This record gives sequence, C-alpha cells and structure tokens, in this order.
Amino acid sequence: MLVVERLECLRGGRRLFHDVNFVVRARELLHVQGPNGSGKTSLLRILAGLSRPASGTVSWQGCDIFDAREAYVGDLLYWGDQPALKDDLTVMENLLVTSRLAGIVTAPASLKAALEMVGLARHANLPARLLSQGQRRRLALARLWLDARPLWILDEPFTALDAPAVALLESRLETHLADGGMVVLTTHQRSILAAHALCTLNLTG
Amino acid sequence: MLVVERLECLRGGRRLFHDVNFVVRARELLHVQGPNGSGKTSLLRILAGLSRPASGTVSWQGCDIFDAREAYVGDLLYWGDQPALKDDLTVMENLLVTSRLAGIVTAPASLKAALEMVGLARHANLPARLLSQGQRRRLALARLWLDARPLWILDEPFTALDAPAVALLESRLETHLADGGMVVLTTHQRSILAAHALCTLNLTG
Amino acid sequence: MGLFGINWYRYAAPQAFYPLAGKMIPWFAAIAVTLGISGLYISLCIAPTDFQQGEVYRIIFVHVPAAWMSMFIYLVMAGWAGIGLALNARLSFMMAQALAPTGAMFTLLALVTGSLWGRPTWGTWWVWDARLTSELILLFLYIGFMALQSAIEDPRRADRAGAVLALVGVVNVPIIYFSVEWWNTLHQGASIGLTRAPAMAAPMLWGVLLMALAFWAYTIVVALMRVRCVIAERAREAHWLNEMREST
Amino acid sequence: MNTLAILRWLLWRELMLTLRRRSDLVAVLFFFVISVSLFPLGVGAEPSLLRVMGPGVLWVAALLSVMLSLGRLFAADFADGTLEQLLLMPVPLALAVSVKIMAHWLVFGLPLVLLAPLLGLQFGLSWQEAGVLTFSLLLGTPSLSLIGAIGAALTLGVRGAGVLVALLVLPLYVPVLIFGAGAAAASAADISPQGALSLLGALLVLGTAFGPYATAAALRIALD
Amino acid sequence: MNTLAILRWLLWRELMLTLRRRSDLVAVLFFFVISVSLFPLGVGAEPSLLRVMGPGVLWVAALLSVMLSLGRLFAADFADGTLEQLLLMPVPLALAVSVKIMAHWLVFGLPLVLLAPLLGLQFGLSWQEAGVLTFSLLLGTPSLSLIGAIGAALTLGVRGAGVLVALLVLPLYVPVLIFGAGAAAASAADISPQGALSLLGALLVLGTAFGPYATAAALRIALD
Amino acid sequence: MKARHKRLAFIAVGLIALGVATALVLDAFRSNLVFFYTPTQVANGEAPQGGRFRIGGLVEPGSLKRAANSLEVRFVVTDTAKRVEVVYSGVLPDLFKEGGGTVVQGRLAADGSFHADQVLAKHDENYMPPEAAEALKQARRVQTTVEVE
Ligand code: HEM
Ligand SMILES: Nc1ncnc2c1ncn2[C@@H]1O[C@H](COP(=O)(O)OP(=O)(O)OP(=O)(O)O)[C@@H](O)[C@H]1O
Ligand SMILES: Nc1ncnc2c1ncn2[C@@H]1O[C@H](COP(=O)(O)OP(=O)(O)OP(=O)(O)O)[C@@H](O)[C@H]1O
Ligand SMILES: [Mg+2]
Ligand SMILES: [Mg+2]
Repeated sequence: MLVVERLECLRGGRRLFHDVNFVVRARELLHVQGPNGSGKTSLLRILAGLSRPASGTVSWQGCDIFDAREAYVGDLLYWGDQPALKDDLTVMENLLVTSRLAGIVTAPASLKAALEMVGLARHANLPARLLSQGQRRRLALARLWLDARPLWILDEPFTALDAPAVALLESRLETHLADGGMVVLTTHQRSILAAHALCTLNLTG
Repeated sequence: MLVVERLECLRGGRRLFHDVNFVVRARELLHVQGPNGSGKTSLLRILAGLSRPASGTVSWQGCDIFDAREAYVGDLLYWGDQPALKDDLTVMENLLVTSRLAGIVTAPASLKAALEMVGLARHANLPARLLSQGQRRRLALARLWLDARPLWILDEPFTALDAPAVALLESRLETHLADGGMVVLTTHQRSILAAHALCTLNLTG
Repeated sequence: MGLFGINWYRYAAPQAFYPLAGKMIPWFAAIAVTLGISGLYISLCIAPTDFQQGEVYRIIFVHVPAAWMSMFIYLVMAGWAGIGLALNARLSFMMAQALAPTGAMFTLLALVTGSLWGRPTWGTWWVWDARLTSELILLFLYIGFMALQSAIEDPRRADRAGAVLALVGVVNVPIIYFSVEWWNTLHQGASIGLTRAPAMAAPMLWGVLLMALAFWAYTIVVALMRVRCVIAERAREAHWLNEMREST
Repeated sequence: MNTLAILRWLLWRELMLTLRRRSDLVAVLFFFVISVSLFPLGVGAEPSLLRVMGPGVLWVAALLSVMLSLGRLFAADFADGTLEQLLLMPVPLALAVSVKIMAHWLVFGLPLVLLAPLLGLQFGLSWQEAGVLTFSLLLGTPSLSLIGAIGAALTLGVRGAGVLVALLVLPLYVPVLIFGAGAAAASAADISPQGALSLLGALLVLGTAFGPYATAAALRIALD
Repeated sequence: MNTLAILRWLLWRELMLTLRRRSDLVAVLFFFVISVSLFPLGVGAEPSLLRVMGPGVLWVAALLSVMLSLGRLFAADFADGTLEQLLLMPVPLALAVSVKIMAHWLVFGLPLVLLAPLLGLQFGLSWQEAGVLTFSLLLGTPSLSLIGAIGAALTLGVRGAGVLVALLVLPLYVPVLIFGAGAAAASAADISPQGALSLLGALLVLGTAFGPYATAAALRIALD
Repeated sequence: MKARHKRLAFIAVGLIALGVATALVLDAFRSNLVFFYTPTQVANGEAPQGGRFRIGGLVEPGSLKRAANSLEVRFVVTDTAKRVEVVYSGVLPDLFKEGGGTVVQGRLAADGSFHADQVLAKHDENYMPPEAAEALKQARRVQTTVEVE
C-alpha cells in the first residue's frame, strides 16, 4: 500500500502542488492528470524516491520510502519519460541488463517471450540505436512482462506507440492489476484508460 | 507543390519502402501513417532534404530539392522528432534564435504573443532545461505562429501535448492550410486528424 | 558500349563486379608470384654489393617499393573515395575500403625496414626528420581511416565519412615525396627520378623495379579479394535484414 | 538476486558497453601514445632533455586520456535515462558507483599503465626509472578515475554551480600529477621515490574510501 | 533577412551558449594552465632547461586543450536535434560552419593565445621570444579549430567519438605543432622565425578556404 | 545565373587562397626551417648561438681523434670551404668514416667548437658496386688532372 500525505513540491521557488493526499491499494490504478507543466512528472519522481518533496511523506507498506529505500526499491518498477535504453547494446542485451540490474532473475526463454510479445523478437540482435522511436518504447515496454514487482510507476507509457502496441500495454496493465499489483501512471491520451481508470488525481497546474 | 516520385529508402541495407509517389498541393495535408518502425521518420527526413533517398526524386515547385537546396529551405519548416531546443537558453531566447536562424524577422511583440499563445509567457525567462516534456513541445510549437513558410513537415507534433494544446495545434494547422499552406505530418493519434486529413499515405512496414 | 565492345559501366555494380574480380584474382596472383620470385632472385643473387654500405643496402629492395606503394596506394584510395563521393558509386567506396589495410601494411613495412636500415647506416633507428615524420603521419592517416570506418555502423555513412577523411589527408603525400628536396634532411634524396638517369647500378635498379611491380600486383590481388569480401558481407546483411523484415 | 550478483551484472554491462567496439580501446591507447610522441616534436628531440621531461610528459598524457574518457562515465547514462534506473537498483548507490569507476579504470586506466614502460624507454629512461614511473601510474590512475568521477557527477546537468565545480575538482588532480611525476623524477635523480609513492597511495586509499560516497551524493543531487 | 544577419545571429547563439556553460570554458583553460605549469613542478625548475622547453610545452598544451574542447563543437547540437535545424538554415552550410568554428576559436583558442605570454614569461622566455610564441599561437590556433572541426564532424554520433577525434585529428595537427614550436624555437636561437610563421599562415589560409567545406560535407554525411 | 555567379565566386576564393598559400610556402622555403647549417654558414655566424641545430658536411680526412680513456671523439666537419670542430662522446655509426658524409646535432660552445649530442652518417643517393665506384673515382681524378693542366 502506497500512502501519500500532505505532499508539497517546490520547483525554483514555485509551488507546483501542495496538500496532495492519496492511497494506492492492491488492484488499483491511479491516473495522474493535469495540463503540461502541472507537476505530474515531478510527482512521479518523488513517488519513486528520486527527488525529495518540499514537505509531506510517502510511505510504502508503512515505512517512509526515503528511510527504507532498499526495501522499497525492490518492490518498485519506475519508467521515466525516456525509455532508458543503451544505444550500443542489442535489443536482447538491453532487456537482459535492465532486468538483471533490477534484481530480477529470469530464464532466457522468458526474455525471448517478452520480446516476441512486443514484436521485437526479429530485431533481438540489432543495436538499440537503430530502432525507431516507437520501437524503442516497445522495448522499454517489454520489461513489464518480466516483472512481478507490485508497484509500477509509469510516466507517459503510451507515447509514440501505434494502436496495436497501445492495446497490448493496456492488457498487460489489466493483468498486473488482476494479479494484485498497483499502477500509478500519467498519460494525455485519456480515452485509452476509460476502461480501468479506477482513480484519477488532478493536478490543476 | 511538393512532388515525390518513385522514392526508395534503404537503411542498413534493408529496404524500408519503395515506389512511394505522391503530390502535396496548396491547402493539402498529408498524413503519413504506419506502424512503429515502418519508415515514417525516414521519409520525412528525406522530404526535408536531410538524408538522400536510395533512388527516386523529390521536387519542390518543379526543381529537385537537392539541386535547389537554398530556395527549398527558405520555403520549408521541419520539425523532427525532438523539439530542437537549447537547454541552456531561456524560453524566449530559444524562440528568438530558432526564428532568426530560419531567416524570419519578427518584432519582439510577436514573439511574446506566440509564447502567450502556447501558454509559456510566464516562463519566458526560464532556461529550457527546466520545462516539462509537454512544455518543451509547446515551445517548439510556438514557432508555428511566427512562420509563414508554405511547407510544414512535422514529425509526431502531438506527442506529450495535453488536450488544450492538441486543439490549439489543430487550429493552427487549419489556419495554415486555409492560407494556402501545405502540411506533411505523422502521428499515431489518428482520431485527432479526422477533421482535416485530406490525404493519407500508408507505409505498411 | 565502350572499349573492346564491353559495357564497362555494368561492372560499376558490385554484383556484376564480384565475379569479374574473382576471374582477375588468379591472373594477378600469378603475376605477383613470378615478379616477386624474379625480383628476389635479382636482388639477392645478381645485384652486386654496394661500395659504401656493403650488404646492408639490400634492404632497399623491400624498403623502396614499400615506401612507393604506401604513397601510391593512398593516392589511389583517395581517388576512389573522391569518385565515390562525386558519383555516389558504392563500388568506389568499397575499393577505397579494401585498399586501406594494404596501404597501412606497406607504410608500416617502409617504416620498419627504414629504421632497420637506419641503425647501421645513419647510426640511429629514428630521427624526427621531415620524411620520417610525414611517413609516420601517413600511417596514422591509414589507421584513422580504418578506425573511422569500423566505428560507424551504417555502411553508407561509414563510406562517405571515410572518403572525406581520405581526401583531407591527401595533402600529406606530396609532403612525403618532396620533403627531401624542400628540407635538407638526413634521408637521402631521390635515386630514381623521372627527369634524370637513375643514380644506381642497373641490376640494383632492376631489382627495385621488379619488386615494386610485384608489390603492385600483390596489392591488386589483395584488394580484389577484400573487395569481394566486402561485397559479399554487405549483400548478406541486406539479404538477411530483408528476410527478417518480410517475416515480421 | 543478491547484491554481489547485481554488481557483477553492472560490471558486465559497463565492460560490454566500453568493449562493444574493439577500436575504442585501441584508440585510447593510440591517443596516449600519440600525445606522448608530440612532445619530442614540439620540444626537439635532445636526449638529455627528453629524459628529464619523460615522466612529466607521460603523466600529463595519462591524465588527458583519463579525462577524455571521463566524459562518458555518467553523462551518457544521464542523457538516455538509464542513470535513473541505476539509482533505483536494489543495492547501495556508492557500491554501484564504485563498480562503474572500477570498470572505467580497467578499460581506460590499466592499459595506459601497461604501455607506460615502453614509452618511458622511448624517452631514454632507465629500466628502474621506467619501473617507478609505471608504479606511480598504477597507483595514480585509479585516483584520477575516482576524483574525475566526482567532477563528472557534479557537472551533470547543473548549470550555475558548474564553474565552481570545475574549480573545485580540477585542482584535486594537481597533487596526483605532482606526486606522480615527482616519484619518477626522484628516482631519476637517484633519490628514493618512496615519499611521493606513499602520498599517491594515501590519495588512492582516501579516494577509494570516500570518492564513491561523494560521487553518489553528487549523482542524487544531479537527479533531484 | 540576408545571409549576413543570419550568420550574426548564429554567432550570437554560439557565444551565448558558451557563456551560459562557463564551466567548459574554465575547464579547458584550467587544463592548459595546469599542464603547462606542471613542468616546472615536475621537471625541476632549472632555468636554462625551462627556457628551451617553454615554447614546445606551451604549444603541445595548447594543442591538447583545443582538442579537448572539440567535443563540444557539434556533439551537443547533434544530440538535441538543433543541428538538423542548422542544416536547414537558408545560408550555405559552409558559411554557417565557418561561423561556428570562429565562435569556437574565440571562446577556446583566443584565451589560450592571451594567456600564453604570461605563461611564457614564467618559463623565462624573453619578451621577444614570448611575443613570437604568442604570434605563432595566434596564427596556429585557428588552424587547430578548423582542422579539428572536420574530425569532430566526422565522428558525430559515433561511439567513442572523443578518442576517435583525437586519432583522426592529431596527425593533421603535427605540422601546425612543428612549425608553431619551430617559430618560437627559432626566435629563441636568434634566427628569424619568418619561415615557420609563413608556413603557419599558409596552413591558416588553406584551412580557412577549404576546411569548412570538408566539415560541411562531413556534417551532411553524419546526419544522413 | 545567380547560382553560377556564386559558384564562380567560390572558385575565385579558392584560387586566391591557393595563390596566397603558395606564395607563403615559397617564402618559407627561402628561410631555414629545419635548423640545418653548412660549416660556411656556421663560420659566418648565421647559425643560432644558443639553440640546438644540425651541421651537415664531410668529415675532414685525418681530423678524427679519439680520447685515450673515454668515448670522447673530436673531428672536423667541412664543406671544403669552411671547417667546424666537433666534440662528441658516444659510439659512432658504422658508416661514419673520414671523407664520408655526416650530420651532427648539438650546440655551439663558447670556444666556437660544436658539442654534438648525436652524430649520424649520411651517404649520398648513389648505389653501385665497389668496382664501379673505383672506376668513377678514377675517371674523376683524370678529369681533375686534365682541368688542372
Ligand atoms: C624509418 C625510416 C625511413 C622512412 C620512414 C623512409 C621513408 C621513405 C619513403 C617514404 C621513400 C619514398 C620516397 C621517394 O621515392 O622518394 C623512401 C625512399 C627511399 N629510402 Fe627511405 N625511409 C627511411 C629510412 C631509410 C634509410 C635508413 C635509408 C638508407 C640508408 C633509406 C633509403 C631510401 C632510398 C634509397 C629510397 C629511394 C629513393 C628514390 O630513389 O626515390 N630510407 N624512404
Ligand atoms: N542501420 C540500420 N540497420 C538496420 N535497420 C535500420 C538501420 N537504421 C534504421 N533501421 C530501421 O529502420 C527503421 C527506421 O524507421 P523510422 O524511424 O523511419 O520509423 P518510424 O516509422 O518513424 O517509426 P515510429 O513510429 O516508431 O517513429 C527501424 O525499423 C529501424 O530498425
Ligand atoms: N528550477 C525551476 N524553476 C522554476 N520552475 C521549474 C524549475 N524546475 C521545474 N520547474 C517547473 O516545474 C514544472 C515541471 O513539471 P513536470 O515536468 O512535473 O510537468 P508534467 O506535469 O510532467 O508536464 P508534462 O505533461 O508536460 O509532462 C514545469 O512547469 C517547470 O517549468
Ligand atoms: Mg511529464
Ligand atoms: Mg518516427
């Protein structure tokens, strides 16, 4: 359970948001909404423990995430606004390395299956630099099939994906929720989430 | 009038597309569609004269664009898949410099008006690095209000924009077309363009 | 239709050149071996001992042809690169790419034999003299060319970037050649020139010339073999990628 | 997966990334060699002069090579977003940073150390002098990587503090250079180089113990 | 807007950007000063030796500093997509490239030239020798920027670009170094440095006339 | 039309640049770039007094003296007009011999002698068997005697 209390974020002396309170429980998806520059990314980075809030607390399973960083980080999958790939590694190596560095042990077969899923199996040995924008995003997406960590924080995961890929991601999110996971995400393509948007948080900007 | 004949594109020895033919006339918008990795970005870069096709020609007002580069470039606005900002310059300086380097002379007042338009007037003196993803895109967008060049080539211009910004861009595109301009763009958010998508080109991938 | 009723342009296409190169290789290989053996025979058995240097001078039969080839190959390579840029001809780029390693090899050979020779004659392995320095720069240019080509993934880009570098480096070649005339240096001046009689006894001269021709033929053989490899590799890549694409 | 296994994968990743192109490694060595060879060109190849200059020249060239390669230590990870993922690894950040620095030294520092004796001989150093020089580089280059890492982390993204940072970190190279070149110079003058070497060792120990913490803190600040 | 006005804005942009990132500038200058000052420290300050080494050391340090700064010439523009926009400016690319190179020299070359007399005097050079040295740097450093730009453009986006640039560019720098240091050495030996200076001038003229074309071609290739 | 003018302008600029560069290079070749001097120049005081430079010439026959208990050697380098005394301590190259060519590198000492730190043998570009060389020498001798007569 992720509990956020009285969160406040200042950026360059400007208050992006304050008094943000919410709870995300198992099987819940939180859709953070708001116009450009309203602080969605800033909020997600705080939730991931990457930056510190001006005031307020974020706690995971009852402990403050900045105090119990290592435990928290083991339960968290964060996907920032970039796909976080190394251009010089191949598609397969990228997937391998991201999962290993996150502490996930998986069989090579399941890596292949994940690539198959996002339609990159044939590109497995191509350096990531040669992928198109959308293919890069798909590669980042692939890690979701390897990951059983309960809390997913995804910043604009639908960007640059074509329609089939969007559908694929939606179904993966549904399975994750059904398995008892939690998701916090942002997206401007609101229609997409109509089906499962259980809660929404509005940052008014 | 932009005329494309028998265009072929090879990438890493692989043929992305071939025998692409089309014409874009005044008041026309061409929507290039296709799944991730089908070669949309590659096509747009060829149209902008940034990369050379394996075979085929692109001509503008009857002249090959690679022969009459300077005349062509004076008529063209190209917006690649990055917003092309300098992180170290302020928002205002970025806009000033992009328009000046494109050879456009505008009064400071109209620069301000353009920033106002895209909702960045408040941030005029902030370094571009501090902007959110969407705000960066909006800043790139601002140049469209300064630019009277007839041919616009835009790669994924709707990415990361929130709903009001999408509407804004759509209306700007409409005005441009009504003024006799031409637009070539790509986007995966197909619903957006329903209203004015006069032609579509499908790259089957 | 061109010379001998053959459409030479046809062979500008790598696929067409591939078999032609294959047919040419054995011939040039035979020439290289014949010339090489007779050159070695003349230089080791027939050529007399030198009046100043004694037997040491026999390094000349490797050093001079290698030094000539190092410069000549660079010029040819830059020429192919220039043609490639001007006409957008893939085969030209491939020729340039195929020549570089041989050029580097001959440059290294000239440097090594030169310093081996310098020790007994001059009394030093190396001096920072104009010719020696510029020859060393030539080696670095070859290495730079190859490093650049191998560092760039996209073959099309690698070809063109390498070509620009090759053309920029061309200024170095006349500097190597004329350095002994422009600057008074340790390295001796030309013994063999086009404008005057060679300052060398006839059998010595024959040895040098035969060895130079043998190196030439060898270069052609190796370059053709390498260009075939390049063509095949790129074709395989293209084929493989297209196949991959069709099955997705 | 335990901490060690994760760190091993990180090392694998780093080595893989730097060794992806064989020409890369060759190029570093080449740069080192050529910048060392430039000095005789500029200064004139007088043997007695060369012998005196040798250690200093080799040290400056080593410092340059390390500095050239430092740019890639974090900047690339920062730009492509993988640095965020490294911060979220379930291991202490300082450890992860140490691994990155170690990989950097293995690829860019160690080969320089191995080449140094050869180049030293070219400058007419005696075997013993070349040996001391090499040992000083062995002790010193890891410190260069460790200190450089702090600088590289501090200069990530931050703008206002940039100048200050450059001024703070670069002077830290000076002692390494002075003691490094000093050790070799001492042995050339038949004085025991032990004092300078001990100081290099002290710098290395301090750097290894505290450098990664400083770097980790700087990284957190850069990403905040 | 005419070509000249556009080029003026480009110059403004370049200068503005380096002013905003002063840490780069400071780092390069600092490197120059450090690597020059290291010698009196590392080599032992025997005046006669220092006087002989002075010009060569200053030249090598200047060359290496310029090389260090080359990375910034196009790489940043390439990474953030602004290079594409520069290619689409309605002016001949070679002219735009010339302006960028000029800005690079103004920021990274000129300060070295201005610092040189001070450092030269530190090495015990006479005023006249320091003058010739400075003049040789003034003639030579623009050539370094011009030649370096070709290398920087060729290696854009290539992995390990920093080192590859050194590999490509250093051989071409050697003549500049030889004649530059040669001019200073000549004046130290009471010979007229004019020959070496003329050659530096010739290199500069050729570099200015043809370098930007090669660079422009390389940039187009890099973005293809 | 306009494009053609532009191209012509560019060609003109290129040619002018080439011209200027050539002029500068030619000017440079009139001066001594590599610090290489003949004994005559040294005698005329054209050589650098403080710096390190090279002298090229022939070793004067009969001038080579070796010190008794060190590696030090003294010899005279001459271009047949003027002579310079050279002091060197070290091993001489194999091809170094009296009457042969040499290049020595070092500095002028206060007493006018030249302290070399490097002595190299330089030979000419002629390659021929000893008999031919002998014959050539003979021929030259005949020629000179004829001239003297
Ligand atoms: C590392 C040292 C050396 C290098 C880099 C070097 C380089 C060269 C080059 C580039 C050439 C071809 C230029 C031309 O044809 O004029 C050449 C020619 C030649 N070199 Fe060397 N050389 C070196 C040492 C020597 C030594 C020690 C000797 C003899 C003592 C020597 C004797 C010759 C001769 C006889 C030629 C042929 C000149 C001619 O007839 O044109 N070289 N060398
Ligand atoms: N050197 C190369 N070797 C092999 N494949 C390459 C190379 N360069 C590019 N490609 C391939 O070419 C395609 C580039 O597509 P492009 O970026 O034009 O796609 P796109 O249609 O814009 O896709 P998206 O919708 O994802 O932006 C990709 O599939 C990529 O893998
Ligand atoms: N140092 C700073 N000084 C002033 N403003 C800052 C500073 N740092 C960040 N900001 C502002 O904070 C906001 C950051 O917003 P954030 O990236 O969280 O937006 P977002 O909601 O994710 O927007 P988007 O939908 O565009 O991604 C921006 O408005 C930015 O201008
Ligand atoms: Mg955001
Ligand atoms: Mg795309």
